[in-house]
Amino acid sequence: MTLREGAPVADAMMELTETSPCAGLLPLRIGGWALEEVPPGALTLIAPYKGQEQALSAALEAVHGMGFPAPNRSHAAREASLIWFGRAQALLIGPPAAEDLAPLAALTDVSDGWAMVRLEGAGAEDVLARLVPLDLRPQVFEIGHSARTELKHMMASITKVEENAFQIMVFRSLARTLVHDLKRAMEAVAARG
Amino acid sequence: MRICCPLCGARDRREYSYRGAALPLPDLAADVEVWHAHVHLRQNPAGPLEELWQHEMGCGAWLKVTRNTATHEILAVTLAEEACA
Amino acid sequence: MRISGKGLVSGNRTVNFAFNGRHYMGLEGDTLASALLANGVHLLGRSFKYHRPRGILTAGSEEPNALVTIGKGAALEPNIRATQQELFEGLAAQSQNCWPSVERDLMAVNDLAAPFFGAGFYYKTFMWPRGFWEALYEPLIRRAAGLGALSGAANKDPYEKAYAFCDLLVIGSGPAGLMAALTAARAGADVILAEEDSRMGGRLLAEVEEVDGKPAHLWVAEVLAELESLDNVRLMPRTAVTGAYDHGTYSALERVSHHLPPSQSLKTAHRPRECFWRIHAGASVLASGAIERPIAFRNNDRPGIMMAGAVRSYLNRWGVSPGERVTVFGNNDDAHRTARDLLAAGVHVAAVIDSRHDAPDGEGFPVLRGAVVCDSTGRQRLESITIRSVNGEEKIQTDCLAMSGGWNPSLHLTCHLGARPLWRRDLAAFVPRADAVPGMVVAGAANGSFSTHGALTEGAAAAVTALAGLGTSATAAPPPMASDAPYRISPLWAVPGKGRAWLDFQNDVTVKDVTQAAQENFRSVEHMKRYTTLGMATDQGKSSNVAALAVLADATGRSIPETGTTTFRPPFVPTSIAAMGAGAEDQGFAPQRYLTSHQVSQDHGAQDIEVGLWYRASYFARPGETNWRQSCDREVMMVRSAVGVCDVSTLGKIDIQGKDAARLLDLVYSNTFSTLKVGRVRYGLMLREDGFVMDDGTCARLDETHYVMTTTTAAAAQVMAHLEYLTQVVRPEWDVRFASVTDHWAQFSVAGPRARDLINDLVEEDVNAESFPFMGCGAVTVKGVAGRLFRISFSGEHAYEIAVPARYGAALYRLLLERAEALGGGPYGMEALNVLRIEKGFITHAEINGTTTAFDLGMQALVSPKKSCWGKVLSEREGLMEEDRMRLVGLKPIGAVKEISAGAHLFEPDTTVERETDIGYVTSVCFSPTLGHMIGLAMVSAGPERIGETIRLVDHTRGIDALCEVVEPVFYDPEGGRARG
Amino acid sequence: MGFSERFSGWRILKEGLTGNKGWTAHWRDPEPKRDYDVVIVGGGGHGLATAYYLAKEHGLRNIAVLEKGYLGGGNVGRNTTIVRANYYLPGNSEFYSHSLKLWEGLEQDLNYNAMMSQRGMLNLFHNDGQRDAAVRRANSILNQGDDAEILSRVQLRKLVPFLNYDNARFPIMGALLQRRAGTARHDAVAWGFARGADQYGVDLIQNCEVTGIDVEGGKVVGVQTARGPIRARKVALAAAGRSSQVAAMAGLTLPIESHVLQAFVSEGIKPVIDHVITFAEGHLYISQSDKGGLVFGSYLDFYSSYAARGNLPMQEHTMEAIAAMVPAVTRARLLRSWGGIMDMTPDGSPIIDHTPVEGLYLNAGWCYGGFKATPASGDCFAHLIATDRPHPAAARFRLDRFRSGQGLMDEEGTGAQHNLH
Repeated sequence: MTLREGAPVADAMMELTETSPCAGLLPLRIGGWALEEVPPGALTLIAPYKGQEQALSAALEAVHGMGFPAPNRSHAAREASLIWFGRAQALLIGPPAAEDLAPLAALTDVSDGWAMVRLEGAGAEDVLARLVPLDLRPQVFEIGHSARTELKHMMASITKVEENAFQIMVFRSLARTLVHDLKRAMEAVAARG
Repeated sequence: MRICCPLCGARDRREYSYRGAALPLPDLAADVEVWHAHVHLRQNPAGPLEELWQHEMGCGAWLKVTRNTATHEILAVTLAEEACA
Repeated sequence: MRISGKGLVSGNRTVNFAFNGRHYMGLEGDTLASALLANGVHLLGRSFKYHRPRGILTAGSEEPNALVTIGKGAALEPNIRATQQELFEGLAAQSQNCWPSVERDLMAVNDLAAPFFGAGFYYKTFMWPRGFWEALYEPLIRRAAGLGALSGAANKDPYEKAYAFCDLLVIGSGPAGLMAALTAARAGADVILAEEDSRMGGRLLAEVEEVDGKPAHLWVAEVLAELESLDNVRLMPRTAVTGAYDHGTYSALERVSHHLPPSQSLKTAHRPRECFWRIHAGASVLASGAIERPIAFRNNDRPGIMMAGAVRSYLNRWGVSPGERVTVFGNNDDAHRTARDLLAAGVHVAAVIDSRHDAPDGEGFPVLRGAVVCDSTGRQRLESITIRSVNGEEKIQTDCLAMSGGWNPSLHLTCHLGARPLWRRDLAAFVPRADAVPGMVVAGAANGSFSTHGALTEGAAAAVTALAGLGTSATAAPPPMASDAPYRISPLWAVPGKGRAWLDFQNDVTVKDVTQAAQENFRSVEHMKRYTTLGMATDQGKSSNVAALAVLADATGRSIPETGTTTFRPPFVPTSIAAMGAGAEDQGFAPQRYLTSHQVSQDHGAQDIEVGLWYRASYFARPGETNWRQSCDREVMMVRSAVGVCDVSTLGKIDIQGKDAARLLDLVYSNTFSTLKVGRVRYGLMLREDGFVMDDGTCARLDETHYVMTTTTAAAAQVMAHLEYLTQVVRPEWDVRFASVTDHWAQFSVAGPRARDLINDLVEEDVNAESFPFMGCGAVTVKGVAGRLFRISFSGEHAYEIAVPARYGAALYRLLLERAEALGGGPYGMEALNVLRIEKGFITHAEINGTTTAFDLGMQALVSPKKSCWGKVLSEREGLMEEDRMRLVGLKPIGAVKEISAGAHLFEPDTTVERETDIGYVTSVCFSPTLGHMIGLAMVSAGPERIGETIRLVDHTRGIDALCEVVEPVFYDPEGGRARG
Repeated sequence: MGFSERFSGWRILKEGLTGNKGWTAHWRDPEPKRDYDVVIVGGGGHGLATAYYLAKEHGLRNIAVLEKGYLGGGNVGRNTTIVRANYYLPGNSEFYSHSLKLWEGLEQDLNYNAMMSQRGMLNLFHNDGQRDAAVRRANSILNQGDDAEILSRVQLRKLVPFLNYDNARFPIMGALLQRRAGTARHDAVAWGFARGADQYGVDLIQNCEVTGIDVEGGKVVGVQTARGPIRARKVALAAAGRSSQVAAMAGLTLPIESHVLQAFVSEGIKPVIDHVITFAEGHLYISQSDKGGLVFGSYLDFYSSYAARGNLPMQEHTMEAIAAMVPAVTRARLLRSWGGIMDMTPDGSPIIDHTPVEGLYLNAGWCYGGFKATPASGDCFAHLIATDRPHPAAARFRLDRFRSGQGLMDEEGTGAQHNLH
C-alpha cells in the first residue's frame, strides 16, 4: 500500500466531490469573535517507534523544518505545523509526511478524521472557559502551547496559534456539536456585554 | 480533584478514568488462583494506595498514581509504561 | 420606615415593585427585604410546620423566614430570599406556604395542634390500619410538604458553567477579604475576589465606623478602585463560593441576572440567569465573616424580632429602621452598638436588655442588666415583649426587637473536606482548624477575630501566608486605622420558661423538641438533628446549629465539645440544579455524532436512530410504505436478491503498526492473528480480564507490521482504552503504535448478489474471486480516490465494505445509491441489517451482553488452545464451563402462536412458569422475510443439547405464550456458500 | 415478646396533653458485658436488623451490636431511600423479593413508622436494546412473583407528563414500572430496628470501635474493642464501608473495593415527582421526600475512597442528567450533598456467607443496594448465624463465586472491575 490514501491520483478522473467537516456550519461571527473552519489539508499522526525518538526528531527537522514537539507544545513553519498530540504522538498539519519517516515512526493518515476550527477575537479564552477545564490564562497558556483535553464531553486538541486565536480540533463526526457548543458559549459571553 | 499528569501537568479529575489498584501482573499462563486474586481480591487500604488511572480525555497515558484513599492526597504520579516496564 | 439622608442608597433612583399584588416603591440598591421594611411590610411568609406568621430575621443568605416566589409562568422561581433579592423595576414577589393569603392562612390551625406535632411524632403513628399510610396519611403529609412551588413547566432560561484559575481566591470582601486581595494583588499574584453580596465591603457597609480616618464605606470604595485598576485582579460580586473540594478546587454560584428585569432585547436573550464556576486556586483566603445567632425564648419568632446586626445593616446601609420603638436584647456588646446607631438616627430605643450583670452603661438609652426577654406578643407583628429580671417580669411595648446571641464564624467551607471545627470558650463559638483545607488560610471574623482592626490585619497576613505556600513572597498591606473593640460575651442560648422557644425558625424546631429528643436518647448530635429535622431547612441551620447543640449539651449534662461539633457539607448556599447541570438541557446531555451519509440518507427517507452517540438510518421509507416493517422487509429482500448499501462507518477502526503488532493482536484476541496473511481479514473475539467476551469484529492485515482492527460501535472507546492498557501497562516493552481512524474513513457495506458488479463499476481494479477472495482486502482506487476494499459479510451475502477518506463519504454514498438503484438495489438501514444478521446467527451486543463467554456463544473454538490470551485463564473457571450454562441457540415458533419476542423467558413445556423453572431468555428476534416467519436467538441452559426439542416462550409483558423449536443459531445458508461464492 | 412502650395515635394524644413528658428512651445505652453469644460488628441498618431478627426469629437474647460511632450513622443514614425488587438475575431476584415482602409488614412488626411509601418506580428506556432488556427484567420479576409493567411512551406521558419527551438527546421510548417499589424514611428504619432489638434485650453499644478479632485455632473467640475485650461464640461482620479493614483483623482479604457514592437533596418544594424515576443513560435516580426535598443520585465517583465526600464532576453529571430528563425541576436548588462508602464487589452483588474462620460470618459487598436490602439482609444473616445454614433467599450470595465463576450476578454486565457496577 504505497499509494498515499486520500490523495487524488489523477484529477481528470475525479468524480467524488469533497465535503468539509463543518460544511454549512461555519463561519460564525458573534460578539467580538470569529469562528471559522480551517481548510482540511493533510493530517498525519506521527508516533515514534521505540528508541527512534531522536532520529525521528532529526529527520523531521530535516524534511519538515521542525523537530518533534515537546509535550503541550507545537511548532509552526511555512504551510506546515507540528503539534504534540498526546503520549508519544505528534500531528503533522499541512504537507503529507515524508515517506522516509516511515522506518522511524508509525505514520497514520488522519486527514479526514478531525474537524478543525479557529476561534479568534479578544478574550477568546473567556469563550473557551465555558467548555474547557484548562488553564488558558495568557501567562500560562502561551502562543504555541497545545493541549489534549476535553471540550464539554468531547476529546479535543487545543492550540494557541496567535494572540487571541485558538485552533480547536475534535473528531470529524462531532463537528456539529463542536460548533453548537462554541456558538452557545460565544452568545452567553457576548450577552453579558 | 486534580492529578498531575507527567506529560500534561495538573489537570482536572474529569479528564481521567480510573481502573483500580496497581497490582503486579501475573504471568498470562499463571493458574486460576493467581488470576482470581489479581482480578478480584483487594487489600483496599484506607490510606496510601498505588492505583492505575488513564488520562483518557487528555494524552491517553496510563498513570501509576499513589493516592491516600482516606484524604485523597496524591503522593506520587508516574507513567505506567515506566513504572511497569 | 425610611430615614431620610441615612444609608448608602440615599438619593438613589426610585424603583417600582409589587408584593402579594400590592404596589410599592423602593430605591435602587435596595433588597426586597429593605424595600419592604421601608414600606412598613413586616409579614412576609409562613413557617413550614406550624404556619406561624414570619417576617425578616437577617440581612443575608442565612435568612430562614423571608422566602418568596418571584416570576410568572415557566419563569416562576420559589424560595428566593427577600434579604438577597435586589430590587428591579417591575419586580413582583409572592409569599409562600400560605392559603388563601399570608395574613389569613388556614393551615395556621397546625399551630393549635402543636403539642401533638412534637419531634418525630410521625414515627410513632399513622401505622394503622396498614395501607392507610399510602391511602390517607401520606397524601395529607405530602400536601403540606415544601415551601414554594415550581411551575411544572420546563425551565427555559439560559444557564452556564465556566472554569476559572487564579493564584489566590479570596472569599468574602469585608475588611479581611479586601486586605487579603490588596496584599496579593500588589504582589502581582492573580487574584479572584468573590463576594456573595451585590456590593463589596461586607460589614463595613453595615456599621457606623471609621477606617483610615474616613467612613468605612469610603475606604472600601478606594480599595475597590485600586483593585479594579489592576489587571491581575478579577472582582466577582454576586458570587457565592459554594464548595471546597480536593486539591484547590472550589465551586461558586454567580447570580448573573437575578437583579435584572427579564430580558427583552435580542442582545441579552442569551444572558445566563446564573453561572456555575469551577475555580482552581493555588491558594485561598477564607474571609467569609460571621453569622449572628438568635436567642431562644418563648415566641421569639414573631415578625419584628430580628438579628441586631441585621437591624444595623438595614439602618446604616439601606437607611431603614425596622421599627419605631425598638428594643434590643443581647449577651454581648454588639447589642449596645445597635442601640447607639438607632439612637443616633433618631429612632426611639425603649431599652437594651442585657443578660450580663457586668454589661456596660447605656449611652442615652436604658440598659437592663442581668435581664432576659422571656416572651412576646403580636400576631402578625411584634407588639410587646416580656422582660424577666431580679425585679420580676415586666411587659414593654415595642414593634422591633433586635437580638444578639453572639456570632458564629462562617467556617462552613473549612468543613467541606471533613475537618471538624474547634470550640473557643472565650467566644462561645466554633472556630476553624488551621489545616482544615490544604492551601486555605482563614482570616477575620471567619477565624474568630471580630474587631475591624483584627480583621484588617489578619486579612493582610493571611494573603502573605497563603502566597508563601505558592512560593510567592508578598508584604502585607499596612492595616489602616480602625476600631479594635474587644468582643465580650457571656453565653446565653435559651431563656428558660414555658412555651415554645424557636431554634430552627423555618422547620419549626423548638427547644422542647431538642430536649425531647435527648429524653428519647437521641443524644448524639447527628441523631438529634435527624430526629428533629433541625438544620435541614433551606437556611441549612446557619443560625440554629450551634444554639441547638448547646441546648442538647445542657439537656444531656455534657459540655458542648463533648456533645459534638457542627459540620457542613456543600453547597454553602442552595444552588440551582439548572446552573450545575447547565449545557445538558434539550439535546445537550451528550455529544452527537453524524455520518457523512446523514444528509443523503435523509433525502432518501431515512428515519434516524441513536446508536451510542451516533445517528444512523433505521430504515428508508419508500412512498406507499406505511410502517417500518414494510420498509425493513423490502430492504432485506433487496439485499438477498440484488444489492444493498449501508453506512458502517460507526464501527470502531483502529490502525495498528509496529514490529510487535502481531504479538499484540495475539494477546488481545482469543484467536491467532500472527498467522494471518497480508491482504486477508479474520474475525476475532476479545475477552475481558475476567474471561467474559468484551467485543468481536474483524481485523485486516495490510502488511507485515500493519493491521486495521474493527470494533463494534458500542465498544470502540472501551477497546481503544484496553489496547492502551495492554501496551502501556501489561507489555510496555513492545514496539507497537495505534491510532483511531474511525472518523477518517467513510465505510460502506455493499451486500448482495450484485455487489461485485456494483463495486467493479466504481473501482479501477478488476475485483474478482482471485483479486478479492472471501475475507480478502486491499487498496483500490475509487473514482480516482485511493480507498480500501474488504470482502467481508455481516449479511451472509456476497458482500464488500468499501472505504474512502471521509471528505468523499457523501459523494461516494450518493454514487453507490445511484448505481445500486440501477441494479435493483438501494440503501438499507439498521432494522434490515439486524434481520440479515439474525438470519445468519451473527451476534451483536444483544448476545455479547457482558455476561456471556465464548463457550456460551458457541465460540469456544475461537479460544486458541495453542496460545495464551488476555482473559483466557479466568474464562476457563469450572463454573464457566458447565454444560448447563445458558448458551446460544436459535428459536423458531412451531405452535399456534407464531409470535416471539426479545426479553421473553424460556421454560420446558408443561412446567409451571416461575423463576425456579426458568431456563433461558430471548436476546434477539425478527420477522424473517426470507423464511416467512419469525426467528430468534436465545440463551438457553444447556442450549446446544436441546437442539430439536420444543421449548415454551413466555413474555408476560406482551401476553405471548408460544411453543418454539430449539434450532441451530444459523437460519439461512448455513454452509455460507452465498458469502463465499 | 411484646413492646414495653407501644407507639400509637393515642399515645401521641396522651403525651401531647401532658406536655410530652412521658416519652422514654428509644433504646438503652448499656455498658458492654464481658461475654456474648453473638457479637455483631456494625450498628448500621444491616447490623441492627440482624440483631432484631436473631432475637425475634431465633430466640437469641445475649447479643451485642458494636458501633464505632452512633447507631445508623453509616449508609443507612446516607442514601436515596429507594426500596425495590426489580432485579433479574437468580440470587438477586429471590432475595430482593423477600426483602420487599418484609418491608411491607415492617412498620407494624417494629411498631415504628418508617414511612414506607410504595409510590412506584419507573425505569425509563430509550431504544430497542434497552426496551428488550427492560422486558427481560420485567419477565424475571413477574416470574419471581413480584409486580412489573412495561409502559409505552403514551402511557408513561399520562403518568409523568413533566419529563423531556419532545427534545431529548435520548428520546424516551417507555418505562418499566414496579408499583410496589418506592421509598422509606431511611433513619427511621435504623431507629426502628434499634428500638425493636433493644426491647428484645439486645445490647446496642455506641462509640465502641472494634480494634481486633480474636481467633484461636481457626475459631473466633471474641473481639478487642475501644471499650475492652469482649468474648463471643460467634462474630458477625456487618460493617459496610469498612468491611475490608474489619475482615483483615481476622486475616481475610475480601473481593471488595471501597468507593464513594454521592447522594443529593434539594430545598423543599411542593410535590412534583410522585414516583421514583430512573434514567439509565445518566444512571440517575430521583424521587421526592414527604418533606418536599428532591432526593437523587447517580454514579460512583469511580475512584477508591474512604472519605465520605465526593467531587464536582459527578455532582455536575448528576445535575446534567436531571436537566436533560426532568427540566421542570431544575429551578429547585441543591441543599445538601454527602458521600457514602460503598463495598463494591466484582459482580455488583452482595455476600452473605461463612468465612474460612469458624464462627466468623460475613455480610458485605452491598454496592449501591444496601438500603432496600436491610430487612432481608438482617433476616438472612440472622438465619445463617443462628443455624449455620444459608437462608434459601440468600443461598447464592457466596464468597467463593468469584473464584469458581459459578453463579455470578453481574446485573449490568460490566465485568469484574469493581467500580463499574
